[in-house]
Amino acid sequence: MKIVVRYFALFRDITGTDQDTIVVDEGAPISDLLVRIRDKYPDMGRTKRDVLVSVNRNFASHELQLKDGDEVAIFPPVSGG
Amino acid sequence: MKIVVRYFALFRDITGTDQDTIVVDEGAPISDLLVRIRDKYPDMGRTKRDVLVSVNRNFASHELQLKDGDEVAIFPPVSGG
Amino acid sequence: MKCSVQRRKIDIDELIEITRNPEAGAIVVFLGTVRKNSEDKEIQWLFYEAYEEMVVEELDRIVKEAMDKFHITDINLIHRLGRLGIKEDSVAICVSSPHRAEAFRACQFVIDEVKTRAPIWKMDITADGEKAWH
Amino acid sequence: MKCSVQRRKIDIDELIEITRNPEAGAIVVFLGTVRKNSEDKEIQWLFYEAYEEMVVEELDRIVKEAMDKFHITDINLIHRLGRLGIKEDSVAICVSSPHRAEAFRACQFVIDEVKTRAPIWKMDITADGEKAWH
Repeated sequence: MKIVVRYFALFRDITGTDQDTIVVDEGAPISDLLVRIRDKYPDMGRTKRDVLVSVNRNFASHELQLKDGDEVAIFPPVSGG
Repeated sequence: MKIVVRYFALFRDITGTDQDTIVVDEGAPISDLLVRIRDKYPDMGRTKRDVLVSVNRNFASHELQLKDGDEVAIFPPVSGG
Repeated sequence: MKCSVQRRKIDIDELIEITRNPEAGAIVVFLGTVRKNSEDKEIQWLFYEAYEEMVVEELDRIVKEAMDKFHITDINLIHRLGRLGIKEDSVAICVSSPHRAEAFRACQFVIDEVKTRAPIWKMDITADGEKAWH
Repeated sequence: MKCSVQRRKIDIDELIEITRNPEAGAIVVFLGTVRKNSEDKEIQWLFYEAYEEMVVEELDRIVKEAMDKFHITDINLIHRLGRLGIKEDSVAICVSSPHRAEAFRACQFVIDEVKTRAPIWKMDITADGEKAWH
């Protein structure tokens, strides 16, 4: 299944894109998606920043299983305020 | 010695004046002044409100001894803010 | 660091502008506002009176204590006097600080002290025209 | 109860006016302001970016939690995005409440949650032109 992934802030700079499509197995956990992303962008494997993930605009744990059509975003710890 | 006393808020309403002159002995404590005020204005003796006193624009305890020329004010607990 | 009392409405923007500081990451503002109800009575308006010669000196002492006690860059305070309608600001306290926790603490300290120490009294006038000093 | 993000400067007076309430005796405002120095570097300006589709939803969740948790009448919040200079407001949170202690607590709760949960990132640009995401 194809997951559209958005990247923000430092992770957009590291990947060089604000959005791409990653293929994972049906029902795969987010941790699988993160492995694919690190394969595609080796610098994402080297960053020391925590990787936060949102699914459908809610923070999601790395164990959450993905569904077709999920809106996924990958970003470093927030620094607003 | 003559002490000029100012009254505020409820105590101005009770005494019916915002300022008058009370005679006390040289070096008398504030408590003496309060006795004279209650003699002059019996309703001041009946009020259940605490009586706060300032001398020269600082809160003063009832034991403080008065000096000639002191600026004295008598008022109920504050309610600003 | 400035404390004052005034009869005209408080200009919050102006108060914030004078408190703003390039060393500050946080500004906390407290506004006291006139409530429609007080102890089950419906308020029509409030009247604030002060011992004007003393009040600014006492407010200055409070603000100085806060500056000594907390790590903050500035505090400015205005208290209104005279007649105030519902929702109007009776007092405005503005604190700037490098870090927010200290700004909150200092602002709360100042309003708590103002409520117990500033020689200001409030008379409320109810919808029935009844007057009472507080 | 309204949360938003915007690129233009925050109008604090307007935010306070919509938060004012006849049942409230206290309003507490928090402003985050851009500091000249951060970790020993001199800042020239900051750039705020957000996950715009998510950020307002998350801010709404934070504010709703505060409304459930504290006895308050209203909260309104604006976060700025884009380029900000020294002393400018990055975020403004305005809380009204019958009593002041709850207004302070709720306002501090909201800014603490915003700092850990709102999907917003800050890049600082130092006087030397160096850029760094935070």
